Amino acid sequence: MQRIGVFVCHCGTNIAATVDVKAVAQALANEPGVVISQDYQYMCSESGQDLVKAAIKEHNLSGVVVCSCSPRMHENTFRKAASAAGLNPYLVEIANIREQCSWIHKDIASATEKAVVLGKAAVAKVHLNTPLTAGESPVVKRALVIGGGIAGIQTALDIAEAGFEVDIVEKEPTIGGKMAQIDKTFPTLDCAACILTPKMVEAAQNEKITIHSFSEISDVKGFVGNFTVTIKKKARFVDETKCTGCGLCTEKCPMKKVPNEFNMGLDNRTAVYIPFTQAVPKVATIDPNYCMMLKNGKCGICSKVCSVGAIDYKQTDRFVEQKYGAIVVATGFNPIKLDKYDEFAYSWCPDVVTSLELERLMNAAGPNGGTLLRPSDKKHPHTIVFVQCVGSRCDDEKGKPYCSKICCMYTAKHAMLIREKYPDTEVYVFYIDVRTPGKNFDEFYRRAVEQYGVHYIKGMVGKVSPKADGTIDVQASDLLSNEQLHIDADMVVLAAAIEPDKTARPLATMLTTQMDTNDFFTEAHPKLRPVESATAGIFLSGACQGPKDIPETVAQASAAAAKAIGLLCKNSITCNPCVAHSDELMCNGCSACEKVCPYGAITYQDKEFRMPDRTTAIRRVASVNPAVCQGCGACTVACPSGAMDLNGFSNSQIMSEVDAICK
Amino acid sequence: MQEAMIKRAKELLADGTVNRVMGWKKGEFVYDTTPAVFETAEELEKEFVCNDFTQANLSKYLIKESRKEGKILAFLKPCDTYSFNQLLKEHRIIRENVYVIGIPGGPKLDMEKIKAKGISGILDVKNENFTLKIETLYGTETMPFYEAVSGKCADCKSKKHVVYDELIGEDGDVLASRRFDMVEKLENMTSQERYDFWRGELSKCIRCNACRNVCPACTCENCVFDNPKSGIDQKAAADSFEENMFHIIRAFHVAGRCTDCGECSRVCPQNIPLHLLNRKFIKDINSLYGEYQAGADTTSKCPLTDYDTDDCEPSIVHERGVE
Amino acid sequence: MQVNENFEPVIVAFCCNWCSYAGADLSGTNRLNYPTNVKIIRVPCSCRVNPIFILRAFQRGADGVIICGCHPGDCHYTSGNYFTRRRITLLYSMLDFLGIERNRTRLEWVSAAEGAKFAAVMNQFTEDVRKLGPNRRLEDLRCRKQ
Amino acid sequence: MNKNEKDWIDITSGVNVRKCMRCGKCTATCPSYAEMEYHPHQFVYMVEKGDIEPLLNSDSLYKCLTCFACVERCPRGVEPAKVVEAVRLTAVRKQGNNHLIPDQIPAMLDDDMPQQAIVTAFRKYTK
Repeated sequence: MQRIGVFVCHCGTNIAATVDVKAVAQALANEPGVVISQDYQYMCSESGQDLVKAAIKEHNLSGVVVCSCSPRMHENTFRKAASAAGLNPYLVEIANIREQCSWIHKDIASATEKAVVLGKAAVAKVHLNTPLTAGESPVVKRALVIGGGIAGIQTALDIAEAGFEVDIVEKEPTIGGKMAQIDKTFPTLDCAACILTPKMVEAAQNEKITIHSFSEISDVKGFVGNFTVTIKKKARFVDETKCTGCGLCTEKCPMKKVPNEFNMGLDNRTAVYIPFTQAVPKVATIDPNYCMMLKNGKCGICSKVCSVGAIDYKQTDRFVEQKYGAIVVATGFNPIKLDKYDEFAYSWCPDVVTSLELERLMNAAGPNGGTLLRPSDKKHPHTIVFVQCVGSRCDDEKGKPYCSKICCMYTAKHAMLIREKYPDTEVYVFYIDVRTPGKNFDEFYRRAVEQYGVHYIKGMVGKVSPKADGTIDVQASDLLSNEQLHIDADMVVLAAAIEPDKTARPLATMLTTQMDTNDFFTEAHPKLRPVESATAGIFLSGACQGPKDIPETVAQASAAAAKAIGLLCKNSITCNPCVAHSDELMCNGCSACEKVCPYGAITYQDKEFRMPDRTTAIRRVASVNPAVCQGCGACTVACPSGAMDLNGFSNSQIMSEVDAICK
Repeated sequence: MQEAMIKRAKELLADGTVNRVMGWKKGEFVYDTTPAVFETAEELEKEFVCNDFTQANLSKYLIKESRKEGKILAFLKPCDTYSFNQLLKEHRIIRENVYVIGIPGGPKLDMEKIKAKGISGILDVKNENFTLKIETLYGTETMPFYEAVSGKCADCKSKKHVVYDELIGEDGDVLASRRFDMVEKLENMTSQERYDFWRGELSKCIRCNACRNVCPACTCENCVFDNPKSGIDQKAAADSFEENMFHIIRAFHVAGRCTDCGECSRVCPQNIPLHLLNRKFIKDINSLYGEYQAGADTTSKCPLTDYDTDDCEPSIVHERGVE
Repeated sequence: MQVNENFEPVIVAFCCNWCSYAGADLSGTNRLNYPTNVKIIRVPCSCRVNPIFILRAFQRGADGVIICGCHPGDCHYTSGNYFTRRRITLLYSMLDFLGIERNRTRLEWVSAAEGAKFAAVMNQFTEDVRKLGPNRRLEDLRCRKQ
Repeated sequence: MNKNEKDWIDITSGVNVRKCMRCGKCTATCPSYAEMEYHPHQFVYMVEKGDIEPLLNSDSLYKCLTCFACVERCPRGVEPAKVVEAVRLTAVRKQGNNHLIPDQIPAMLDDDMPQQAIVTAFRKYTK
């Protein structure tokens, strides 16, 4: 026989003003199984909790119903109190008679009546509650960082610093990401390579960090604390362990007309290549799309010149499986393609470039050795026009609806650097708004205007038309003087919007994490949990979560690392005990539950059963991994036989609530 | 046809490909056929039958049969192959243990329709050029073939075998049937008319469970209506509510899985058009979530365990049809 | 049908823990009234609502059943409410097919921030059900009150 | 009066002028810019403010070629040409406000003028 205690809270006058709490306590005292029913001023106060604890001990209660505020408020408080008194915390139910009763009703009689019904439903439910124990699952002390840009590197360094093993998976032949392509950084104008490459080297040398370059994630299984990830190490046709990065093969390779991705296709590289001098790992990679040996078996020069015999034309993709406790996503961003913007002539005029291309044009390791020259005729440009918001803040399918955030600042940087290096150059910046929130950011922008004489014009460029004489006619509006302008420019630089990397969406599917419509990863809470995804054990670092500049990215990378370290520090994690479970005797093995499970928590196995006629039969039955299940209950409805049920919200519990309410 | 089937079955038994044969067994009367398993050539010779009355869908029996020792030969009509496929998809049948021979389907005949013509003492029924020649104790009677075609065959959706190891006879095509006409007619009634119609039908239910037991989608180890732990177990409907409840929940549990084989209505001793409930779900699924035929393959996702982010809202029920 | 002026419908509302139950709490916090007829049952996700529960409610004397969940795309469990939407659409369509009044059942998306919407939905739904009168088409006579 | 006229222009144009983020790309792209007293972005802005009277009396209404370059280029999908069209309709629909009357035609005719242009002009400039 159940021995249930009912505790009705006044909540000062919050409840007592509209609900006759004494009447509620009295009415519930008559419910079956209820052995004590009392009311109190503030049930959540320490003395209120003591009242509950004392009653549990004195009456040897088997269940507790607290009629009070929302369970979202104090369910945990009363569960802890019950636990302290030796009662399983999951034998406590809350009847919400404040938010969902006293606060919304005015008539005392009907509000009291409703409170009684809600109380009865809770009593009916608690009759069927079972003691639940939160399970524990171990944590693998190793983290995976997906993406080896500045975000991934920073996260990996921080986690390694805390003493945990970290693997970085980078899809390109080298880590470094976008920051490696950038010339100078705002607002300090220090050289990007000078601050990034030491970090890359540090990552390579840290014995806790393993770098899987030229690799991708091909499969993710498991759950927080215990992910199993398959990493595809793409064939680079060079033995990483042997290659010394001497670069002799790249010098001798006869195939020299391969567009150089690192320089945004502004110059060429060889078929066997090292992306840039400071690449980490400094290992050559053969591009199978251009290598003549791989395409038609003729050449083999690199193999001949390699003194350590690192070239291996027969290399194939390899798959590595590894277990991780935490995963940090740092997949970064790319500038959008601009081929849909005919008005800016980007597709057919070489002197119309994106900002990232300009970074390479101005970089000492870039195609022109750091001298700013027009790509078309290698002449010095004397008039340069910058166009802001190309594809950002666009309401149509061509662009992105959001502000890309970094363009205002890097454009100010470009304008300033050009004016400093080439004072004879006129620089115009067409802007819609100049957005410079950030430490020393607005000062930086003002310096571009005041000190460097950059012409900032409020208005948008409508049309860019290359002319026969090699100059470019830029037709734009100046909204403040309300006139249309024509500028004869030598170069046009477009601040292209940025978008998440294309690999992000398939990755989100593998990780079962959420994404917004723009393919940015969604954080668990925009304010309070900004570096965690809603899926436990998956953390977000850098621009994969939203547009960010370098300081913000590094800050978030460290924050994500801190969260991952917090997880890895634990030996085990407590699971939510309100999870689904399958009654094997009833399960048909039809897989319906498996298909609706968003977490992949359900697996099937063939099990031997003794049948009523004493024979044995092998049946396919479902089992739920309680560490993975989050307790949504989708499977319980997909299951036609009713084999699947949910702890804490079982079929019979919910039906008993229904019955109590409808009675 | 029957001869060819027996011949092939004997061959497969003889060469050890299979050790049992699933087919239909002769009864006392020509129209009295029962699904049966045969183990020897002699049994086949003596009792195996395939005629205009062998309507029963054999797929469901293969759930148990495919778990036994050795391989079983099953003769499946086109409609049965859909059920078979659906059961494969749900891991209910072990494919390796079944040798499927596709045989041509109906139209099969419904004895009740012949008897309804006042013909009794029936000894034999022969189809001659779509006229039925019926030998009775009282002499020979005739009636048009199509007037005796069973309900499930009249609305045939497909003559295509979706799964088989070999075929006897030609394979057919998916047909453009008018099977949703009756559902549509009901949809166009008023709410009160629909209520009256279904009350009239479902109140006839005697909860014999024939529909459930024959249904190839109802294959639960233990039905929720038999399980005291489910909270809704009931042996017989005690109230009109329970009549409704049983059929709503049964239709819901097979929604997206029902291949529309028509067995439920065929076996109903009270002649309740239960297939209309299933067809309503099929019609809704087709119109709201895209054409879907359960059992047409073994890989597609069942509409109820799938979703699209742009799915319609339930308010669509309010927006269409008649209140 | 005889319309009873004093008819007070019994309404069962299944609310998902993360959005709609919190939305209901918010309408309380904001003191937004809705009728006492509505009694809320907390479920982890709207996809936990089994059609059996809905029928059970009608059997035991409910006059209206409403399910509330997170807006599509916002499900705490990423996809639960998408399944709900399909299941419940088909179920409601079936109930309609059987001649059960359409306005006795409803599905609404209410976020944790939509306290006002929650109250408005409940006011509207209660009115709609009140107009329909007592549930007679899907009731169990053994459970009838009076 | 402005309120009504603004509502009327909102309805007839079908444009939500509040979507404008004031980038001026419409004006930057407008081939009739030099002819116009009020430019496309001003049409949008002034309609939003309800400052419609000057627009109704401006010759700019008849300088817009309806080439839709502004519609094509607008990043926010505001469709300034439709706003101009709606203001023009508001103007010509007032009594005695037809911008083109048949008596003017003979003087305009020459060998290069396509007939279609006259028809279109009538459709655009008269009620």
